Amino acid sequence: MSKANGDIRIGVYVCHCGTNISAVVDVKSLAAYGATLPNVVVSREYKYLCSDPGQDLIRQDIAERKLNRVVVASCSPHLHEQTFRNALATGGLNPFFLQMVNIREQDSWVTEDKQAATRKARDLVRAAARRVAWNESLERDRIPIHPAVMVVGGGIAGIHAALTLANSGKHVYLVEREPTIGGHMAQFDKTFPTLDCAACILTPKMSAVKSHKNITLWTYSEVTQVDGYVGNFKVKVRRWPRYIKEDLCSGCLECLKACVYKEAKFPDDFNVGLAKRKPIYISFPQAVPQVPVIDPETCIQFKSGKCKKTCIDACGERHAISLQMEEKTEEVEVGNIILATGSQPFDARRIPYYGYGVYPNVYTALEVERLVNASGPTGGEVVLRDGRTPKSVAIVHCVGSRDEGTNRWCSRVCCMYSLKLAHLIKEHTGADIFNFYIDIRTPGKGFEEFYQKLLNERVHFVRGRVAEVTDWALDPSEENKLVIRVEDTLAGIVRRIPVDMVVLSTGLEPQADAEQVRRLFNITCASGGFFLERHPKLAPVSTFTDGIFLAGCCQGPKDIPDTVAQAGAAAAEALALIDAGFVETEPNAAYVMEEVCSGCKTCVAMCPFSAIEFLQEERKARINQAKCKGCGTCVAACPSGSIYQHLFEDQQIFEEIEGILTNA
Amino acid sequence: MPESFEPKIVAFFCNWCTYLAADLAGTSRIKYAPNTRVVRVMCSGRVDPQFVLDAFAKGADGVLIGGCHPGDCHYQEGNYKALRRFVLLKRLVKQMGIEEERLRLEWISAAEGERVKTVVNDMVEKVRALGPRVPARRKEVA
Amino acid sequence: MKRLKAFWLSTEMRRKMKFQREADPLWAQKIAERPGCEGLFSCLQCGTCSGTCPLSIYMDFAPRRIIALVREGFKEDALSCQTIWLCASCYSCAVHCPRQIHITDVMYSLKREAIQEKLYPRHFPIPVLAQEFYKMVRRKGRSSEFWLVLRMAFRTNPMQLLGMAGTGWQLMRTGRLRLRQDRIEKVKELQSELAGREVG
Amino acid sequence: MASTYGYFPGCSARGTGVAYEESLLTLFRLLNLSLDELKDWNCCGATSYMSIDEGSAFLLSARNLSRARQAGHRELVTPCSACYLVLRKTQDYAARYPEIAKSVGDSLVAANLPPLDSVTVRHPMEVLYNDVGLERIKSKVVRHWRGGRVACYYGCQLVRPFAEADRPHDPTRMDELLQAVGVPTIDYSLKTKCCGGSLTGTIHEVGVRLNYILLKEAARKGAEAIVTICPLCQYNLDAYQGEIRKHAGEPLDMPVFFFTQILGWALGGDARSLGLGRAISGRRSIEEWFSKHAEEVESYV
Repeated sequence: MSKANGDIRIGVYVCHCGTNISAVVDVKSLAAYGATLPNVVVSREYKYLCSDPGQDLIRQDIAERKLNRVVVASCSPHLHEQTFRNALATGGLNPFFLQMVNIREQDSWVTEDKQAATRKARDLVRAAARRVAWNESLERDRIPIHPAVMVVGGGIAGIHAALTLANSGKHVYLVEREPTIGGHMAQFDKTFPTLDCAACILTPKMSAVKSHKNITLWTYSEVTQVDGYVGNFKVKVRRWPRYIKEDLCSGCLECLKACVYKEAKFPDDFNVGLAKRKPIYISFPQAVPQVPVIDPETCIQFKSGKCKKTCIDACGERHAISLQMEEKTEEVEVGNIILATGSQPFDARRIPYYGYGVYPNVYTALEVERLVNASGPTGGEVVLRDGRTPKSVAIVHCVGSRDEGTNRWCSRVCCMYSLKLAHLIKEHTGADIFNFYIDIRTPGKGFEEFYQKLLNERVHFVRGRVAEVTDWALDPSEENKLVIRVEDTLAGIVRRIPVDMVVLSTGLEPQADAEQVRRLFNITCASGGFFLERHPKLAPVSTFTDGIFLAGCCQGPKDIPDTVAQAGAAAAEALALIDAGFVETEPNAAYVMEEVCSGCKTCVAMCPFSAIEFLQEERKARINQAKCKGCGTCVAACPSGSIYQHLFEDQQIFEEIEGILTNA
Repeated sequence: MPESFEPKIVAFFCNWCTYLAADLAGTSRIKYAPNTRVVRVMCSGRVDPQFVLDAFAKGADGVLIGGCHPGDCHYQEGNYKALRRFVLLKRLVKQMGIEEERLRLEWISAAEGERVKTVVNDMVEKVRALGPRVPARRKEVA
Repeated sequence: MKRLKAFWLSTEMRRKMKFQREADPLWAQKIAERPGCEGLFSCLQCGTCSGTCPLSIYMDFAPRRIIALVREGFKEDALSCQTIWLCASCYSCAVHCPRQIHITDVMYSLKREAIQEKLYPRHFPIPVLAQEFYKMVRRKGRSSEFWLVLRMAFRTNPMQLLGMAGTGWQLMRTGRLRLRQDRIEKVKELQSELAGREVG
Repeated sequence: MASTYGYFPGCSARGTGVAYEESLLTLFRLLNLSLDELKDWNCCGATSYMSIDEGSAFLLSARNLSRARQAGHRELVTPCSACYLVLRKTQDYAARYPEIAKSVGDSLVAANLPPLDSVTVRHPMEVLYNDVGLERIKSKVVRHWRGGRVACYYGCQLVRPFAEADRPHDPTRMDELLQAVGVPTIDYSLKTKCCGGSLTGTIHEVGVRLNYILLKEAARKGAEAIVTICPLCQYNLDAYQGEIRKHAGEPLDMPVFFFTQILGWALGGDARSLGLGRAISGRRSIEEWFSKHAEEVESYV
């Protein structure tokens, strides 16, 4: 490849980004320096280049000064490369004649020394000006988008996203790991701050999912493999056998009654172990689908083969129960994937000095959600494990949140659900309630008002992180009680408060298998382990993998309103792609100069996408432009230097290096 | 050049992990040594040994290659290819009489803004200790 | 007029308010740079330290308030209080702190400052004991509980020895009271090593 | 085969804690582990040094550590929690803070001592637990425990930062060791609370009060004795019960043992060599429990 036709006329544009850049980098001198570089015909600085007048500046110069190359020194290309490419395009220049210089994220924001920062910026601008001369005019390819969408995770986020998409006529595959959809929200009693019951607002949506003609619901299933790219993903889903045919089961639940186990005796996950279930069970009465599951771990027939199989008799003519059922794998094509895999509650055992798992009357918030729930194990009665009704209750905030030893982040929901539980427990028992908090965070709509309401309900609020929950009695009044030892930081005294019940407001953390899921879908995790969004503000539900979107707590702790909003946003992003019908690809594919190719086949093995075919008769390699993803590994590997890559030509990179290193 | 020698380090960062980490370091306002000059490539697998040799030939005091952690490559296995090449490259560079500390390959994920700081600072320190390089004559590397 | 002045003085003395000029941010910075004290400014004042401290109930300022005073630079208050001396170095705060601040080390730094600045409460036995211990080990290379207590008592309040007599006798009877003061052989060498580290 | 450890007794082993050293040596002999006392060891500086002069404090420990290296020891056993923590803290800080490493290093060079090197500082409890192992100890038991349940009191410094002897919030190794020789233990919520250290000697009332709480809670939980791993804890809990009886009017007379005494006795050591006569409180019950004619055991389960 040779220098682009005609003479090179470069325009250099330095952005102040308000003071984000100009406060550290001497933008005036930088622009002045730009003007001195070879082939540069105009060099300007401007307050906000990304703004409309900023872009006009560039368009104008393209028209008046006949620019055919543009260097923009501003923020990261990940933020505004697209913006400026469009500016070039609308200015009548091929968008790929642009070269961006990152002097914000990778210079002004990370450097204190102004001279050093300006020196760095100069080097980078010089490098870009050299490189851009070698940029070429390129065209984008278009990939068609398969209209179907897969939603992974059947919590409120997944449900809402699925329904939104389905209602707009797109087909949705909703995959849920548990035997029922509903997620954590299904376990809650009431929701803050409005106190409307979770079931009343969730179950209608759940049945809507079940009955929707555009939704294929796969519960008790998990994604095992993801191939392909935006527009045409191929996804494999493993469906565990529930030993009951969903299509034949009417949900009469006779089989449950008929089970040879008269008493339920196995811990029930849905009730976080507070209740028992039989080997054949349904998670909760409103479960969707209304189909029981048989747990082979506990079912006599599976363990010994010597069961009367009363469940099968009970099912009778329907023959819905099939103990021979086997795990099967579905394979589908979808254009987009929405991840709504949620979060898990922090394991309170990790903080030994709060006594969870040691003292029976120390509960986690989720356990108490079940206790106060009318359809819970106690029918809504808040009673201790020994059947007593607590007269005093301590609610410990920030358990597994804001703690370097466990999780550093604030889990956002605990303050409010703690207030909610305080209200509900008081309502149910009239007990004396103490909240122990570091800070009360009530930024949501109607949240602060709810806090005020609680204060007026005479709930105690003690500002201080609980130092320990213990059973040692220093005073007769503490005999047979749990004692909270804490500094009341506002009163400035250390207090010992005896209570009957302790509720640990455990924080939210990434699902145990978030790491595997992340690899499966080839996306990134943030430092805490939650999935990383493409941009915290401008692309909050997108990921760095096109066509994969995030919704709900898998992206970070959030409450139901935020989750639903995000689910809607994710659905909208997917819809936008589907309705456009195609995505434009980055024209960075590699290509072979066949006359130079020696036919050594080194590259063929290099390509993970088998985009390189070997032409037997010509003894040459050829790269399938549609298949190539543009990593450039083959380019670097080619011994005869006959493979090139658009946007990342060797020459361009050499020029960049040269530019960086030629001292000026 | 200021009396205290300021090494210039050419960094090849992959677009999906290390370059994003460097951006994250910026958005988190993490301060680190201003001695790196980043060349963005789509994948660490794109880093042609010639780039590295060229950088040294043209007087770079150090070369830092940043890629995704093993198993995290946006292109599935580009970083492994990079690693394989790196091993050979390191030998070659050594034979050319360039100290090992001047060439470095690091896995830095998009979430590890802090790590960009530690890696860069550490490398700058080591290279500064080594002092400026007498640029190898082009013949040797071309 | 005089009366008025006296009145002002008395109110001055009971004043709880603080002027910003009384704060010494540089000093706070200095403390935060000591080994183990890095976390000082990351404290979120949750009070876990005070809650878990076995002695906070006897302190004039609970540990959390010490941190608050130090990082705002209120040197005098932080150095002249009893709190830092009541700290028995049990490290309970350090292992409980959600910010993993080594509060015990902050206390140590403050104790050292207090000694240097001579701000520690006079005749408060703990700093006295510490200094006696310090001298004794320098002199002999080892410490002797018996002589330590004796010296401390003489420097604070000799009467308390009467109260100790009972326990002393018990120890004597069970052969646990060693009157001879051990002394390491290479004590000269030790002293030379410690030399140049003389404090106060 | 006998394995040898470097041994750093610490000052109180030669004073109020003499029974600790006696029983420790006896116990190790019974398990044929040998302790080789560090020549001319010096005080670890305890908490007081840190309070006055950090540099010297670290130097004192560094000196002992490098002497241990000089004597060719890779592992240095110290029974005193304070010594254990201070020595480990010195290593930890020297590793984390170059300035400390340097200041300490320089003085060592000046005194031509080997530099602060990889000596692992260990506590007997953790040596018995890891190196000997519960099984081996079980197998060597020759005497039945006749007494009631005991409270294992770990105190503070053994399980704090820098330490690796056990988990900081809920240590269990002493309990496991005692249970291995058939001594039932209570779950004692105060097992890692502080005994006040030298407070009993300075702010006497406060110090005694702390120990009163520890003793009272142990009794309330049905313990008939407290077992400790630190000379100072043992002294504080043991020495002031009479005073507590007088002021609190509690009928308190609870023996306070070193864990080495109990283990040593179960493994066949005699009362004298275990320093059992040196207790101040609960002497009577000791006679009951450690009767000279305790019958030998054929097979202990």
